Amino acid sequence: MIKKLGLTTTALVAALAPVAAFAQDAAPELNSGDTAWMMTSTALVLLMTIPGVALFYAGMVRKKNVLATMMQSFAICALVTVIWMVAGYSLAFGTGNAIIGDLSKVMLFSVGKDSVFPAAATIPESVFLTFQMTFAIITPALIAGAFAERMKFSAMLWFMGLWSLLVYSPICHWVWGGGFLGSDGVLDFAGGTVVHINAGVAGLVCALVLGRRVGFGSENMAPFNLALAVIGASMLWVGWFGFNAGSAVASDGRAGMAMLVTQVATAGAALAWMGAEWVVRGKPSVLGAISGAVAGLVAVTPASGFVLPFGALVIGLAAGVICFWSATWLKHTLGYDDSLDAFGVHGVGGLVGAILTGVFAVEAVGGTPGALEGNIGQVVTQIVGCLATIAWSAVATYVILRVLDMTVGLRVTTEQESDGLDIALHGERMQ
Amino acid sequence: MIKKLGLTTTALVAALAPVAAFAQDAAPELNSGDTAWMMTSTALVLLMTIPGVALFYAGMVRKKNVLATMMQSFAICALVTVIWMVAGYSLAFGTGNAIIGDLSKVMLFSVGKDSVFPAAATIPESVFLTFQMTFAIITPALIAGAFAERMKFSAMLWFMGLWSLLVYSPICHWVWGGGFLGSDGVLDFAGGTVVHINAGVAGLVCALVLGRRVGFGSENMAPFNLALAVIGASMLWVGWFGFNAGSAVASDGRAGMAMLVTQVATAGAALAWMGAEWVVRGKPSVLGAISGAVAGLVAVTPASGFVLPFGALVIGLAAGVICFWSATWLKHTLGYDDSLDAFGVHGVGGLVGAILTGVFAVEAVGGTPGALEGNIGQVVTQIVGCLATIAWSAVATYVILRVLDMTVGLRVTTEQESDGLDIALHGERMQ
Amino acid sequence: MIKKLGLTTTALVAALAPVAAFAQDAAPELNSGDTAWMMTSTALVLLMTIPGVALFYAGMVRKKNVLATMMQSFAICALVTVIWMVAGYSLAFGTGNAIIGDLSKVMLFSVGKDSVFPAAATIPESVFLTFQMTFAIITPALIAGAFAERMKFSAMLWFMGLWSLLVYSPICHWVWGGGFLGSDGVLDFAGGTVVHINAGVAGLVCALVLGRRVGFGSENMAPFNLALAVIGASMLWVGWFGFNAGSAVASDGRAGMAMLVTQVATAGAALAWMGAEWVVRGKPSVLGAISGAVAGLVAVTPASGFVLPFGALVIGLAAGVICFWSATWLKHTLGYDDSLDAFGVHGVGGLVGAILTGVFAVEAVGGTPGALEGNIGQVVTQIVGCLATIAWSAVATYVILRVLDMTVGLRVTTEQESDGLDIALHGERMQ
Amino acid sequence: MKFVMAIIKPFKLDEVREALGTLGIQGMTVTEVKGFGRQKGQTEVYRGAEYVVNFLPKVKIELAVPDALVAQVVEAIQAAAQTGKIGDGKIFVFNLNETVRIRTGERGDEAL
Amino acid sequence: MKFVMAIIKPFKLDEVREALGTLGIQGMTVTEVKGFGRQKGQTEVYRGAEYVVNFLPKVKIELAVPDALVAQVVEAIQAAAQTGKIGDGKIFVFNLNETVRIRTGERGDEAL
Amino acid sequence: MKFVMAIIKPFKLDEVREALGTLGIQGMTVTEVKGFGRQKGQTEVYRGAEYVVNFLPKVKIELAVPDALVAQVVEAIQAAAQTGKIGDGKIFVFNLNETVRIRTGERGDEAL
Ligand SMILES: Nc1ncnc2c1ncn2[C@@H]1O[C@H](COP(=O)(O)OP(=O)(O)O)[C@@H](O)[C@H]1O
Ligand SMILES: Nc1ncnc2c1ncn2[C@@H]1O[C@H](COP(=O)(O)OP(=O)(O)O)[C@@H](O)[C@H]1O
Ligand SMILES: Nc1ncnc2c1ncn2[C@@H]1O[C@H](COP(=O)(O)OP(=O)(O)O)[C@@H](O)[C@H]1O
Repeated sequence: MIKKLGLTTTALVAALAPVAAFAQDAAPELNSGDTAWMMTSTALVLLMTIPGVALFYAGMVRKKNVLATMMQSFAICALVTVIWMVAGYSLAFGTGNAIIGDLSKVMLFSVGKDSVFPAAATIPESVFLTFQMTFAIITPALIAGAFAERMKFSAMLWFMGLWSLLVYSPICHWVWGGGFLGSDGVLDFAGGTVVHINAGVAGLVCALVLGRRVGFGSENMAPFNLALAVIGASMLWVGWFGFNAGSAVASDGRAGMAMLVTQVATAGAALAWMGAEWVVRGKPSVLGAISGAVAGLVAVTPASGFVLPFGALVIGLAAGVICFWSATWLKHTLGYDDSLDAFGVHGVGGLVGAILTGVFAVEAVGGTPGALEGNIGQVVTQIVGCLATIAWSAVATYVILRVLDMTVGLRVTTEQESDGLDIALHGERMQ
Repeated sequence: MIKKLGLTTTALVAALAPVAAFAQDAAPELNSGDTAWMMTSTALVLLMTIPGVALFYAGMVRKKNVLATMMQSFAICALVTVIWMVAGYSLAFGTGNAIIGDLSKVMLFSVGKDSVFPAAATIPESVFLTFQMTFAIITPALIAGAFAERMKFSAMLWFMGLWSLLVYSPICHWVWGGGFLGSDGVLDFAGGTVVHINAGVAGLVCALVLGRRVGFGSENMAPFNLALAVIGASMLWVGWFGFNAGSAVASDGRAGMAMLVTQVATAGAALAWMGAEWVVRGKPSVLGAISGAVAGLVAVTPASGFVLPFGALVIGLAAGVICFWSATWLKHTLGYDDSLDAFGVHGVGGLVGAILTGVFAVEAVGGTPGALEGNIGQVVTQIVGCLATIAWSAVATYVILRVLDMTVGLRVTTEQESDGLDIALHGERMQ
Repeated sequence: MIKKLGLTTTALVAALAPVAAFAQDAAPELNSGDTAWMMTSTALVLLMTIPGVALFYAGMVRKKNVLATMMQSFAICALVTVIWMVAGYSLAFGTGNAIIGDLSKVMLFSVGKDSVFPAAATIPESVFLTFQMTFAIITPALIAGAFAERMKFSAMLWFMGLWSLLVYSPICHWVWGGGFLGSDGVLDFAGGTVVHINAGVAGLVCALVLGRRVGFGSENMAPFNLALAVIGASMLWVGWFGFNAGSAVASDGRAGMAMLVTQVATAGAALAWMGAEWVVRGKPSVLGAISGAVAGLVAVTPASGFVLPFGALVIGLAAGVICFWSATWLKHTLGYDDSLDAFGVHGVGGLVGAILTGVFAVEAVGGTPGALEGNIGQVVTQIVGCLATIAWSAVATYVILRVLDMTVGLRVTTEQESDGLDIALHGERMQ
Repeated sequence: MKFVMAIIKPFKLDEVREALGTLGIQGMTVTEVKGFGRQKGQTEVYRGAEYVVNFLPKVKIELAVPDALVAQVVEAIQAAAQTGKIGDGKIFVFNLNETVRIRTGERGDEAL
Repeated sequence: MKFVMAIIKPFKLDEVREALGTLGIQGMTVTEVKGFGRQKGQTEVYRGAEYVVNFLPKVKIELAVPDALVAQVVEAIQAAAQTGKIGDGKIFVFNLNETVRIRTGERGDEAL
Repeated sequence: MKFVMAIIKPFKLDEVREALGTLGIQGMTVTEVKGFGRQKGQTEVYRGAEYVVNFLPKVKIELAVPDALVAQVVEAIQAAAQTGKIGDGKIFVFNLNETVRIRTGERGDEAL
């Protein structure tokens, strides 16, 4: 995939090289196995948002907000699909320049049954762009955890639509679409920067701009139905095979290794969070185990096409402990109300993973050595990638929110918040 | 797949042509990529019924009927599997004549490890027939939404068994099995007529013959747990990739395009229903969003291998608005109690999709142009397909129901209905 | 897969033969279609445990234990992943001797992106070992049903870790890893002995050693939320396509036939249990239908690559009736408290399937004829396989439990048991 | 003032509320309860384990009424809640010392 | 007639019902309630957010009894519901002015 | 002894408990109930089917108090539960004949 472009500092050349090589032999041919795996991966990544994220988040809110929380994921799924079709894909993967794509693929008018995207030449472009669409969907859906239980639905739709075009598409272009981060050699196999740091930072800004929920710190805000969250986390885990192994854009050894390291890191992180909690709190919790698993999935995302199982295990263990610390100690100390820890898990886990990818990358797996193989500069490159993502995500998110606050208004009324968003915004209730 | 046969008016010839062409080179060979995708698609379509439809429907009934509603989908899944094995597959896909297949494949005695179905020559027949089996399963499961909360379980089993043999298998044969509708050039890629119009019309007949639920219009019949319905709708969405892209019976560009247009139409319809509701009722509901998504999935089903994204978007938007109207205004005006809108969503959505397929079909995608490409006659052909399906489905369903009413009896007693079907029919309760 | 080794009495020779044949032509090549299907199968089998088994079991316990029950599956998934990486895979599939593998693959240090496991030469070793890992995960997760609602979490982790290394890996090696049962010609396509009899017997020993739940037989222990169990059973059914058809380790006709017979046997067993219950109790229950489906899935597991649909139907019907009897009559008569029928369904269903595989095996499908094709000795071979599995599983499980009872202690206190494990062990509640 | 408590069958709640409405009564408090009595519950069976659920879902209505209305209220409830089948429930009447409307602080009959 | 209300630990319900059965009492109404008292609740922690749940699940039993039986009923409940540990609950006794059996219209002791 | 029953808005429960705590009262029993009254419920719409839910979630507090404390208790509840908006609820006061602490058998004021 485009990620392969990210491996050299002369990305565009590199990107065209294999295609050219192919072209010498013959026209690049579709591979039915690659196509089968990519269609499967697309279904798996869609499953991550609906019902994955929808359940994971809905299981952590109070009863009166369960439906509204699921609604956010579902509506984002529909909205971003159309936005991606209209312009998002073109802005992210149209040739363009180092910063942004172009409008050559607007409305997908240029995509036919036999179209092929050059850097993913063994599968139809329709599959490539739908696979990428599912990434564009899940990223904003993750943000929604930060402002759960208090944002207006109309404002949320506006925010997500603008954010998708102004934040997701550009950053996606930077890393995977031929932009400057990919050219600079930033390693991000499946979205540590593009998806998780991006969503986590945007979430933190949302939590700060919207402010805390009424009653935060005093009222009992215990999750209503953690069983839903466990189902959601399980769907995330399973679906993440499509997310990471699918990012190989092929059904091959690299995809297989990406799947294996995903499994290992996730397990390691689940055990680590559980263990940390057991030591600190005296009891290992279910919420802790699933949070740890998600932290591990997040952290291994950038690393998945670059590391071996042992590196993945270390990444997982680190992510489990560090995200436990950020979601419990850090948040409560700083006092922001990132309701469902979009930043604490995705932002922090993404950072851990992005940086450790620079440490544990193995040349034999992804073509680029990491610090342990002597390429210490890769860690610096990774940090640059993180900083660029953080900067743009934070600034643009802040501006969008402020503009919306002055126009449609971001927050529900106190009365709506106390009645619950289910009845207040959608006229429905869990009986 | 057999749908490819539907493209010409000389279907049988066309059907054999590619096989013959192949045969000239060599025996047609299994393709491991196609086979992988078709096994995946089979799993995805099974997921649509259990737990997809089971949850979608169970989430909309009252607490006392949740388990009984799930039981209907589950039992239908088991029952139709056996019926399809015994005779259903043979009646649908045995050579036979223009109306019905034959008994050559009864009990699947003729199917071995290396059997191949001629029109699906790159995959094992075992996979082809299991894939088709999942369609045969979901169609009756959809009907059950129309008579939820009031039908006897024994009567339901009888009805579904007979319906599968007398209605599903013949109509499946007409369109995909070498029958007259396929020969006439009716376009139905994945089951607009065979599955959705068929199920929707049968549902309407059931709703009319069984009559309304006790308390319909006066008692509060609010859904007990819409979260279940959201999970179900999500499973339907994800699983539908197997339904539509799987109907290409290959892992290729047409499958990829079918997946893409499925996603686009579904998103469009979810937004359209949500928007219509927002305008008319003042609040966009979760039930509306998921109902819209399902309406879009239904409508794009016949179109999926024939249209491009833009056409799909229009089909989705139309289906969202029209099904909103049929499930809210139409039903309440006419006063029938189609409990969970099997007709309002599947019947009406199927009609919208079948007809618009004739409008938006693109020759470069599926080999047949639609009205927009000048082939206005295709719309007429599509309407003929719809009418034939409606006619047989309505008449045969009515006869089966009447016979069962006189023999086993269709409806539970008023007391059982008021106690709830969970305890009354199955001796179990959600605690 | 390795199961293919089980087909002849000269297994090792046979195992190497195809590889050798390949080697004559060229190095064995990865097949992208096979790889795609095996990655998909891996995701499907993972789905069987999380959320499959987690939900199936959680749906059958009382409200106060729902989360703790899900936690068992989830924590086992994480724990066994790491154990499999550290040593489990090596002990099971390292060359070793007839009893146990070796330590050549410890920590997976020897597995690279391009590694291939000789007997699964068309897919990357990373995929093969992750697929096998999901089997190593689900087996202990199944045991947990036997001691639900009363085991300490710490003891459970110790037990599962030790059991995985001391029981699962060896038995897996015996049958699939080049060990003596495979060499002896025991047919076990996807784990009738390795997974189900093994887990069932271990479960029975757990139930006996831990003793009954407080209030067993007097208190109302009705399942809190059977809807969860239906979702779980559905996930199991769908995921089992990966379990059985994935065990072909190829995307071919044998995989397709394995999928078809899985579907047929499952449906047959669901109908059979439901029917038996209808006759004996007067009402067909939802719990009965899903239990029957699982019994059918279990029973067809060893048979799936060896039989045709008709044999599968008979196996399913037999499993449905016999497991109904074991889970209702047998358990209550003998008085042990196998809370969720790990033995009654997996142990008994596994035995039924293992033995009937010897009856219904068809040479044209899996290379080995069964008793119906005149090879009556196969039934004896199958029984030997069952007895060996039962013996080691029972003895080793008993020893592990006794040691743990004397060290960490197996059971929660009576007060914790009455408060419920959710709050007592994990500090959380379903609100 | 009197305090009337009635245990009725759940599906009779709407009828009872309407009957009380015609007497001009608009306030009441409702609780979901389980009733044990002569009426027998249903049997649930889960994999052979039988549980006779001998409680039945009932609804408890509580309302404070002025003395003058008590007789009518009791009669209205009895008429509306009656099916004639076992398990119809009971009506209990208590003395009420004092009532306060929280919003206004009104007391006694004005508070109802 | 008297009206006895008892707040007990949920797992004692069956024993109490049996004890009352031996006195010939077969009707009662049960409600799930939350009790606040000396007994302390458990702490739940969700990602570092601690909630001390200071209410505990209890069960409320309500039954109307003839005056002659009150003392025995109270004693029976107390004996059956007692564990001796904190949180066992309370029994309250009220005067009951009137009872009506909805099904038959019977009043007073006959209605019980 | 008196028995005080109050129907309040659910989110006021914590404040009421604290107010009672300052009077030295630590025991009470709480039930989730549905209130019908002047306050209007919200409308739910499911695919065009409208249900006006005319009951509202309320919380019922019940506590037995010594005669001497009744006035203060009622006042404390009223003050803490008041929002001034419709639907704040009611307080009812009953005579209580007897109280028994199950754990110890204590009776009367000592049992509270
Ligand atoms: N002595 C009692 N005290 C309180 N509630 C009672 C009493 N007897 C019956 N009930 C309530 O009334 C309901 C109906 O009583 P039951 O004996 O079943 O029928 P019926 O009132 O028609 O004789 C019971 O379910 C229970 O809730
Ligand atoms: N004054 C009271 N009024 C009403 N209910 C009370 C009162 N005091 C206690 N309770 C109820 O009794 C239960 C047990 O009381 P608690 O003080 O915990 O233990 P004990 O009764 O053993 O002293 C409480 O949970 C509460 O439901
Ligand atoms: N007569 C009554 N008897 C018992 N409960 C009542 C009565 N009137 C009102 N309530 C309870 O008090 C709650 C609030 O009453 P409502 O009339 O809505 O507002 P307010 O008390 O502010 O006038 C109701 O929801 C109901 O639970």
